[in-house]
Amino acid sequence: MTAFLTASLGFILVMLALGLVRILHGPRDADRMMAAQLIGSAGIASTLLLGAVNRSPATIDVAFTLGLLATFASIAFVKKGLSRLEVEDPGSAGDA
Amino acid sequence: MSGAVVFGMCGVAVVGLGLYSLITNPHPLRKIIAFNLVGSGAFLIFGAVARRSATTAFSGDPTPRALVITGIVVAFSATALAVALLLRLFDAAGSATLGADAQSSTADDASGR
Amino acid sequence: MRLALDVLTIVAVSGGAFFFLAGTVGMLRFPDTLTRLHALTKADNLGVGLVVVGLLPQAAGPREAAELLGTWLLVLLSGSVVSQLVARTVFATDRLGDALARGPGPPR
Amino acid sequence: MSIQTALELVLAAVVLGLAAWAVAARETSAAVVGFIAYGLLIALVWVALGAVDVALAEAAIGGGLGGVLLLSAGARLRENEKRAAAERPGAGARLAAAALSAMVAAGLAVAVLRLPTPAPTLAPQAAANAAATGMGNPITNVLMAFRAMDTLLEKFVLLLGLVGVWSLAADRLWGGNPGPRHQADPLGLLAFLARLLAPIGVVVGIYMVWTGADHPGGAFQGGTVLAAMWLLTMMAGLTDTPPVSSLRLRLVLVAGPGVFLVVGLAGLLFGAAFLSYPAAYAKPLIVAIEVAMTLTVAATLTLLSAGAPEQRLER
Amino acid sequence: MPHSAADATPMAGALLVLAIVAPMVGALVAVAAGGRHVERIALAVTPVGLAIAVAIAAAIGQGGGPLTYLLGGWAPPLGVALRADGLSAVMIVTTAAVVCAVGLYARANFRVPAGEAPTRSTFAFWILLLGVWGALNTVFVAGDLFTLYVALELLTFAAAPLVSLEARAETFQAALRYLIFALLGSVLYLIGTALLYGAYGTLDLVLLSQRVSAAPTTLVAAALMTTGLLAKTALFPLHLWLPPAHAGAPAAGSAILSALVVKGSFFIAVRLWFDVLPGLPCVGAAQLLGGLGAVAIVVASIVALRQERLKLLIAYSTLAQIGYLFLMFPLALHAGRLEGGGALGGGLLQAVSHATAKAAMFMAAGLIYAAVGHDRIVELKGVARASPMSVIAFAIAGAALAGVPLSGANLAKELLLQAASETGQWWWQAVIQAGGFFTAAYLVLVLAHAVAPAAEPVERRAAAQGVGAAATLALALCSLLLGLVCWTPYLSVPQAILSKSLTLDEVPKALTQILGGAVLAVLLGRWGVRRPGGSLWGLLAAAIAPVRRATVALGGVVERADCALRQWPAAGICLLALALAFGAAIHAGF
Repeated sequence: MTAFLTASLGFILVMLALGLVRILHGPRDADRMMAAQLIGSAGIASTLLLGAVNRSPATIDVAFTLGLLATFASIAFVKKGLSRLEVEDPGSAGDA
Repeated sequence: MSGAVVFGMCGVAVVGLGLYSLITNPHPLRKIIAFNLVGSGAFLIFGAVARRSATTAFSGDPTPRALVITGIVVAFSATALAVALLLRLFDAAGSATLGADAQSSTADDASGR
Repeated sequence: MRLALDVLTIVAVSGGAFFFLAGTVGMLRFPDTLTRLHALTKADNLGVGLVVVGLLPQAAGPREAAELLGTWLLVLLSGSVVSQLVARTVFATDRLGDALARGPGPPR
Repeated sequence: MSIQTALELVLAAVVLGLAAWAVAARETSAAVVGFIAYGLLIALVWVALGAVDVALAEAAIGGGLGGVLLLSAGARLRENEKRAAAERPGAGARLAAAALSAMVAAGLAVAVLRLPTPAPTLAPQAAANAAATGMGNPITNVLMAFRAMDTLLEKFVLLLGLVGVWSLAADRLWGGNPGPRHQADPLGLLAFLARLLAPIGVVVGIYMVWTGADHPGGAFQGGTVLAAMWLLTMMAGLTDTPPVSSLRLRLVLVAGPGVFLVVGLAGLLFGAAFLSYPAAYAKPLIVAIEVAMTLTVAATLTLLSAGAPEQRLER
Repeated sequence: MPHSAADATPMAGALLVLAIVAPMVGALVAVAAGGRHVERIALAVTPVGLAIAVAIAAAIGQGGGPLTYLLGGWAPPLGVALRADGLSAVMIVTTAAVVCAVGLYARANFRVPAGEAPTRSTFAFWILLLGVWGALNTVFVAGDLFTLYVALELLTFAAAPLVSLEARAETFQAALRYLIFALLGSVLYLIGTALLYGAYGTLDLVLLSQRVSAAPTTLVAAALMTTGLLAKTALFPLHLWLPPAHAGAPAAGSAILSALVVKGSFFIAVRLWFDVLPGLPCVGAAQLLGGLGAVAIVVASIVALRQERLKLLIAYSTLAQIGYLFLMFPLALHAGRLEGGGALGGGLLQAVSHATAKAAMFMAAGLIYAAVGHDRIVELKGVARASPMSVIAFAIAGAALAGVPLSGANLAKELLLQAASETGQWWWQAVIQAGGFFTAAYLVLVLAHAVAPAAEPVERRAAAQGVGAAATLALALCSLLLGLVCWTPYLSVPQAILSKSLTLDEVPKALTQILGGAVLAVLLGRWGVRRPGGSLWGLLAAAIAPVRRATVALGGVVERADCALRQWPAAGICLLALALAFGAAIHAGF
């Protein structure tokens, strides 16, 4: 069973690495954001599998934390339109 | 080859990459990322050191791991301070680079009097 | 019983891995942002979900199982929110008609 | 080669690929995304190295606060890209830097590979003295007892970092709220997410502090999760940072190091030594310090991420 | 294992804790109180800190031995120890004295005036000052490599914002450069720490010194840590950040940065090489450090003489003085080992002299700036009349730094010269003498402009700052009279040298030095356009014109080289090259 889980983990890691190509190509931030999200999900799945491989239950806490924060990068990505000094007109803020 | 060796070498390589980027990348934000990479490589070396002593009784040495947690806190404060400085510099100067030296106005005039 | 659980694990985790494969291939091969978004959501929801289902039989106790399921729920939540956000940025930056009409390689 | 080693090699390769991407990407925003993904994978590496405490810290910082900090900075600096690119060093300098970096890394590799075997370790000593604190998590013991001084100093690092960030405020904005003001989300999506996630996150953060005594977790990890949740509600427009001039805020900021110092000095005056804990009360005292530190860490990290005061006090 | 602090002297050892805690408590209370209380709290802490520093010095002086304190009662390697020896005591007292003087001086700029709202800088300055103080005290007494790392970072985080307190664009840039380069330095130090822990299982300085052997890991660790510390100390050629940072900060901040902050990483470098790594072959590394120091003296001094602004001149003079500090490494070599004898004493004494004198010089420059509204050297005519106290203080501090009789710098120079002749390295004697001449040169250059009578009386911009000027003068006098202090229990200062430096034949030496400095200043310095006058001076100027053209051209070349080296990629490449050079130098001794 350990060998199978390890192999699946390796497979998902390779998928994750391939997702990088999308970050590389873009072409725009929305694509990068999605690639990052995919990498995040794959990372969470990998963490869960690694915890099962290592038989360390505390690892699930790590995956849980990652899941809790998974939206953060994306939110920062869309919020950046607003992250200006307050003198700027917030009227164009419809994208968030 | 154990995990300590693999990830130790990984840390070493990350340090190398970070150093290169820290030196050659002109954008200050990229330098800040590069500093974080070098720091993370250093932490990985700590992690490898901790893992090397893993036995059946202990999963590794807790001391280097505790040092890494302290190090992560310090590195985050450093990043936040550097980013704040960078943004302030950008606001004040309209551009933010570390290259052009605002002070050196005396480069060429050799004649004193 | 143990065997049945192990088979469940193998089937489910394999299924999860497959959806990650599908999601990644979609990310790489699909022509524009919105179709890629479609690929992403599958990998997110089903990939992690099946891995979680597969690991449930291996969990040491109910608390661990609950935490596994909780992680999945968080991933579901973040996945749906992020796809909303992505879609909105796409619609905000260029109107849908534009994006669809031009097909592959959306304008920058 | 065992399957375990193969996995470790794959993981290390992916990590290196991400690091290389963060270095080589042309656009800063792409590099930042690469770096965030790198932080996520590093958390996985720490799990693989058997250090779950560190993995938690790295996941919380790398996946949450650090990413937000760098991404929003990258967005504000978008116009800086061209200026900076003009100062790109020539090919010769880059080649020299690459060669020298490679040589330094090679030397470092030799040093790591030539570390003595069996490796020296303090693990048995740490375990033998764990009874003095009554805590089961060896890392908490190191942080709170054996090397408590480092932890205390680290809290001052955070505080001074924050004073440094605040010192960058424009004079007219001094006393105001740190960071940009976030507009409330018109469609309510972020607000919905924040209302849903923040309570879960708060529970998780508190759980991490509480469990840190005996299991992986601790004040820093918990505080970071709390900070991330606060930041989330701020980004959703539900809350704002408190103004710098708020006394309550500043009391929270000094609570952690303050309680730590008071306990430490009590040890100096009435006990065995500075930062020593009386055997009978060691655990409650440490927990008390950790609670105070969690609040301080949460507030400090949030405000460090928010940046210098950018909003006027009156508003 | 707790409560096993039997060998430590708890009562006196607790002073070490207090030395760290007092400024920290001050900073905490100040953050909490805020507003106009910040300054009062900081000024209330300074006498306490000074008293603690003096008490530490007294305890070490009386006890004769170093103080040790086991934090939490945990003995190393598991725990962390604080230790203070003579060197620590000297540095702690110096720091306290400088901080007190700067605190009094800074009241003029960073006090909340009655009836006005507190501002950003009145809040930040005092807290950062306390932060620097606590960090430095930690650096001086910490007995653990990682605690030293945290203290170094604390020092950097407190120091970098001081640079940009005046909130001009170029100061933000200077602060950012300083911060990132210093972070690079400290992360290299951290990597070395990881390696040493991996090799020896401890970070305690004393335990390490017993365990360290000549192994590849130790070599790499030593090379990286040394390079990292040099980057934070701004030893040539890693000095790109220092001139703009130290010149751009407000005067009180410059005084702290130049006098104290760079000494923190310097002190750790000394500790590392003298105390932690005696098991490592150090001849090559020590010669390399000395060589860099020598180049720093020459290059930085020449560039200093060409500066337009007084604060930049003083900043470059700091670079030269940092080089001077590193001369002690090759001079302390005895039979292939670094031994803390006269050379170490001389080096530390020079550090103390520089700390007091340089703080006074920056404070005097600040007073001059306040008085006339600029600090362009060639336009300083008449300042001596407008602001006599500041010029006198500047002159005294400069003279003390140049090594006139009685001064600490003079004593340090004698010690270093003696060490050079004892170890048969005459060439370092030449460098040491050159350092003295150059220091005299920029003193002469500035004073010649400042005391020159102005065509019309200089208009004073601000009222005289009584307390600030007094603090400046006190520091300058302190530096001038350091030669009279009894250093014996703290630094190894042979009585013979002490008495020799008080004899009359020192006077002609000093005069020669001032004269030599004047010649250098005339040949290399930047002079204003002089009114044509057929006086003796005009004739003399015509006579030396060809020579001066040559020397000025030479100076231009040096300045351009310095400018090139201060580019970020060049400095980074130098940093890596230095790390490799240190590795090679140590390896050669294997």
